[in-house]
Amino acid sequence: MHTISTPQEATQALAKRRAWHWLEVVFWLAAAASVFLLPSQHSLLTQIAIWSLFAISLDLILGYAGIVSLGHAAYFGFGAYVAALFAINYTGEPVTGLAVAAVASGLLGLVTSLLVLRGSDLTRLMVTLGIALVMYELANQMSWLTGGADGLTGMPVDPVLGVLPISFRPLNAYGYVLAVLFVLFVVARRIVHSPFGMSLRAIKGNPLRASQIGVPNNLRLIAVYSIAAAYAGIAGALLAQTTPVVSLTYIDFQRSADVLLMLIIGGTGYLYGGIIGSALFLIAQKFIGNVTPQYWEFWIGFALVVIALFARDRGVFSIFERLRNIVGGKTKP
Amino acid sequence: MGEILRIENLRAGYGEAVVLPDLSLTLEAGQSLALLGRNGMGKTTLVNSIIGVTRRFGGKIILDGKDITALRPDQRALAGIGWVPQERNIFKSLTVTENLTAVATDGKWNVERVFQLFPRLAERRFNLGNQLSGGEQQMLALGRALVLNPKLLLLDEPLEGLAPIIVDELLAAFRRIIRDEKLSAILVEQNAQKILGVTDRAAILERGVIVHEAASSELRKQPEVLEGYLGVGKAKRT
Amino acid sequence: MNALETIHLEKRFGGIVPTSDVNLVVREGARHALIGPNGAGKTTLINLLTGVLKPSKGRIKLGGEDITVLKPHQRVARGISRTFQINQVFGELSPLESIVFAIGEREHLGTRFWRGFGSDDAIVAEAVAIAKQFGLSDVLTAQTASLPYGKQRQLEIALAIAGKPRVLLLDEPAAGVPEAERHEILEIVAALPQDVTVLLIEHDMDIVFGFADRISVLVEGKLFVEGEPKEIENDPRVRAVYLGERADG
Amino acid sequence: MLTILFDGIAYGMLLFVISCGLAVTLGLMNFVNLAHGAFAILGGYCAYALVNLYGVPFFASLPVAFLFAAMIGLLAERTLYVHFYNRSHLEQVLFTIGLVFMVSALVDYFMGSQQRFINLPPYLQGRFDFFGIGIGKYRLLIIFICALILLVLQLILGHTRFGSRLRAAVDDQRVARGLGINVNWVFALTFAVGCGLAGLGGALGAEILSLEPHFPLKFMIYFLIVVSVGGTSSITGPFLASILLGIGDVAGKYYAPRYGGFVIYTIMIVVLVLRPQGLFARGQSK
Repeated sequence: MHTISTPQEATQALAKRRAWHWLEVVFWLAAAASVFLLPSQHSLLTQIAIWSLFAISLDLILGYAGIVSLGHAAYFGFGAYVAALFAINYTGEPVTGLAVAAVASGLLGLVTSLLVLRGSDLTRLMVTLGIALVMYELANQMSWLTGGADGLTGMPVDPVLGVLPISFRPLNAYGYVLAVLFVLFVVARRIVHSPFGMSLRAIKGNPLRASQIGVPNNLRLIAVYSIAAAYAGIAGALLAQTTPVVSLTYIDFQRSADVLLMLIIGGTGYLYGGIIGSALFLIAQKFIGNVTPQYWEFWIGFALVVIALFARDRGVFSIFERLRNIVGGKTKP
Repeated sequence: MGEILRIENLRAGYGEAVVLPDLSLTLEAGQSLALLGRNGMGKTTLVNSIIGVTRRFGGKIILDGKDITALRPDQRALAGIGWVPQERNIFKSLTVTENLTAVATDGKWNVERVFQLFPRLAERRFNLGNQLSGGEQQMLALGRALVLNPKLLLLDEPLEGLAPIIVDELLAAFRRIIRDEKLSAILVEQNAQKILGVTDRAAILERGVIVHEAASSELRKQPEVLEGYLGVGKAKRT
Repeated sequence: MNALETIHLEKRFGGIVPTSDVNLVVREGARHALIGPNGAGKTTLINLLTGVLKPSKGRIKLGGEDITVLKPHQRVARGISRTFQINQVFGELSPLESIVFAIGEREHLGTRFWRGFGSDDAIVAEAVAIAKQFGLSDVLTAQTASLPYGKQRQLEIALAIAGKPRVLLLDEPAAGVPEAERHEILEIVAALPQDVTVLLIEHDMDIVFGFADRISVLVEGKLFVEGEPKEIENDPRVRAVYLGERADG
Repeated sequence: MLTILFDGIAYGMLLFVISCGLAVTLGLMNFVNLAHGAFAILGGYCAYALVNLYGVPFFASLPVAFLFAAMIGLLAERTLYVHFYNRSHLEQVLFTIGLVFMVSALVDYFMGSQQRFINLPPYLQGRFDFFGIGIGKYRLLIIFICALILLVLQLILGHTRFGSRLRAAVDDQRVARGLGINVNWVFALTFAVGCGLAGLGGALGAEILSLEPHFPLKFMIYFLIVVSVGGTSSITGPFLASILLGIGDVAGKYYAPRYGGFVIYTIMIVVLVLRPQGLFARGQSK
């Protein structure tokens, strides 16, 4: 620790926190290389990229703003259905579909955030869970629109921007999903390193002090909740575009719980946690889940208990903790 | 008789804040101590540290020859401490009788004796804790500490915010318990004059440090000392 | 000109009235202390002034403007800052980040989501200056939670000052600070800019009489006496409140 | 119509017996225990195994189910839950969801994934007609047992020393400790009884609530609704909420099968947003 006496030093210290670390550059180069180097794993990698985006979306509200959600799949599923219906009724161009899904889910987030703001952590848990359940029931009951329990099929997927066909082309599809993930990651990274992002961390850390500094806490939380919902909607839309059917499993509790788990495994509050967590989760699921579904369920439950027990001591996950400090621009304790 | 309480180099506070930096204190069995000082000086923190609901950074607390430093609050209470907390904290969803029976242990103080001491409580025995007046709550808080049959009584601002007539009634009860029955006690007060007539000794606390200790009777004769530590203004410097 | 004024301010919780018909006037540029025994309602009053609590009755005026119905952050924007009895700092952030953040919010830049945090040179320069003033230069990049309580206390006050308040409410600034670090806090309080109106709650009479030019005594939720330090010091009623003598004796 | 009311009451009573333990953990100890349903199926499967596999009489299996779930509850509380009392709600959620997954997987592994029915003695089967109301004998038994439990709970809470110590601990934990009440032990015992009641409810409700490995997750939201709508300041709140939810759910499935769940969840959200303390909670906040 050294004394800072000039504004230049302070500016440098702050700029260093925002700067890209070489590990991050290596990470994204490796991700880009995986498009060409791992052709046999493209479907798994596509899944990882989509879940990563979904987990990043949850990280924005949980890791940065401190809003615990047990129903984040509501926005994921809503985005997926909107993208599918939009493609069926208007155009099958994927990027347009993503934009529409983002706007729709973002609006849903905006409206529902008014419910989520109220009350304690516990109320938030229940309300987010309730929102997802209501969305599930709606999708289930409005089968004339959503296909209900049978799912929604027949969604056309045209070439991306009219040039890059992704239907039945795993390599192209993965490239497309990865590109979307990268762009949205960069955007999220900018947001969390901005004054707005800092105000979220401040609200999470000490809402009382934040409000006495003049931060309109609720407005900021509404904003980030809507952004996160839009992100989740895009993730849902991506899954819809890369799988043949949009079904109720897009919204169910299992999905909300899984994404929370992925994020917790990878660590909250530095954006990469969602990516690392979903990669570990899906790879483990591929191997362990092959044995029997119960086997997988047991071990995932076990992992949760262990993480919860030791998360605070940061024993098992100290590697990610250190990573977070390096690339997340966090102040070292 | 020997020592009933011995505090050695206690360092305590809340969270990260240290309120008592290094406090030592002894109390002989059968004696009573008035703990004086303006508010914010650490009196309540000291009492709370004896019962064990603060954060302890260091030091030792010995009750009647037994080291209770490592004990939980409930174990300390059963080891012989009767606590009358600052805000009285009557259990609001329990009746007057239940407030007593919930914590009572065998001994010479039982529910009936408390009702004898405070007949007003007996009249209200079926009322819930939150239906009592401030004075009745204070009587109940004292009774609740007594039915634990403690060796040491801790009274934290027991006269705060009470009407004069109630104050007199309580003071009479303190006199009976502390003077006549020789129960060791620590009495925290801001209003020194009221309680110096009840206690044997007095200690003045300033910023977590005992700055003056004397016999109560002596201190009563020295209003300028009291004024210096407890009053407003800078009398002690002039 | 009055910096801060309460008019028949009252707060009730059920049957308890922690603030009862308080008419407090704090003049512009004053060093005003609020004293009183435990449970007199001092912190409740601060919470009413800052909007943490809503009054049951009465009005609050800041520089002549009625702010009774404004939300906490709106009051801050109009010039009220406060410190808390127990530190309320951002433990996960560094002092540098905290102060830069506080200044940025004062300038209403908190909604900028596309600029880098700390890329505004003027703000960083001001933050460094405040840090120097509050003796935080040597710990600026450390994690706040790891700092000693006294340093956090200094940051607590620095954060309130970073908002460039017209009225600063200090709730027991020296509470919980170890003796060794105490004098730094006192120096800081003494050196606060003269154009800032200060309302101080304090039990330590050394601080009160060394600092205040006007004192209000609060007893059982009511304004009991108000006056110059000398008047208060020699007022037998005030002495009675603290020492327990009868007011007439 | 009245038959639906009757079935709804039976259903609600069951929900109450299972959830009342959660009201204690959530309301009194401020612990988000999403795994509460896991103790219900432990009791349920315990009774199933005893009756169907070992031929134990149905009525004898009920107390065993209670004790089994209570013992496991006590064990879990002392070894695991105790580490989470002062943790954040998020950590409590992760931990208890993890428990749910583990219990579901274990039950699935040992008992199979299909729904299980406990063999009822013949005299408990069927319905009889009572002034035009079709009364299921088994449901009548459920109502009877649950009402008995409610009565016993009220008596214990209101008229025993343990009851007053528990209420004291809930009113003011810190002072209760300082006055010699071993709050940890009081809570542990209460937790165990809550788990035991969940187990008993699971055994009684095997028929009505469908006993299968994923029961805890499916019904989690129902238990949470009971507690959050009913509030946690008394046991009458959750009781009323259970009965309303039971009747609402049964009637909803009968009259508007398409929108039953939708309506219930929406009501829950509205209640939570308007009255975070619960619909039947006492007006004051802390």
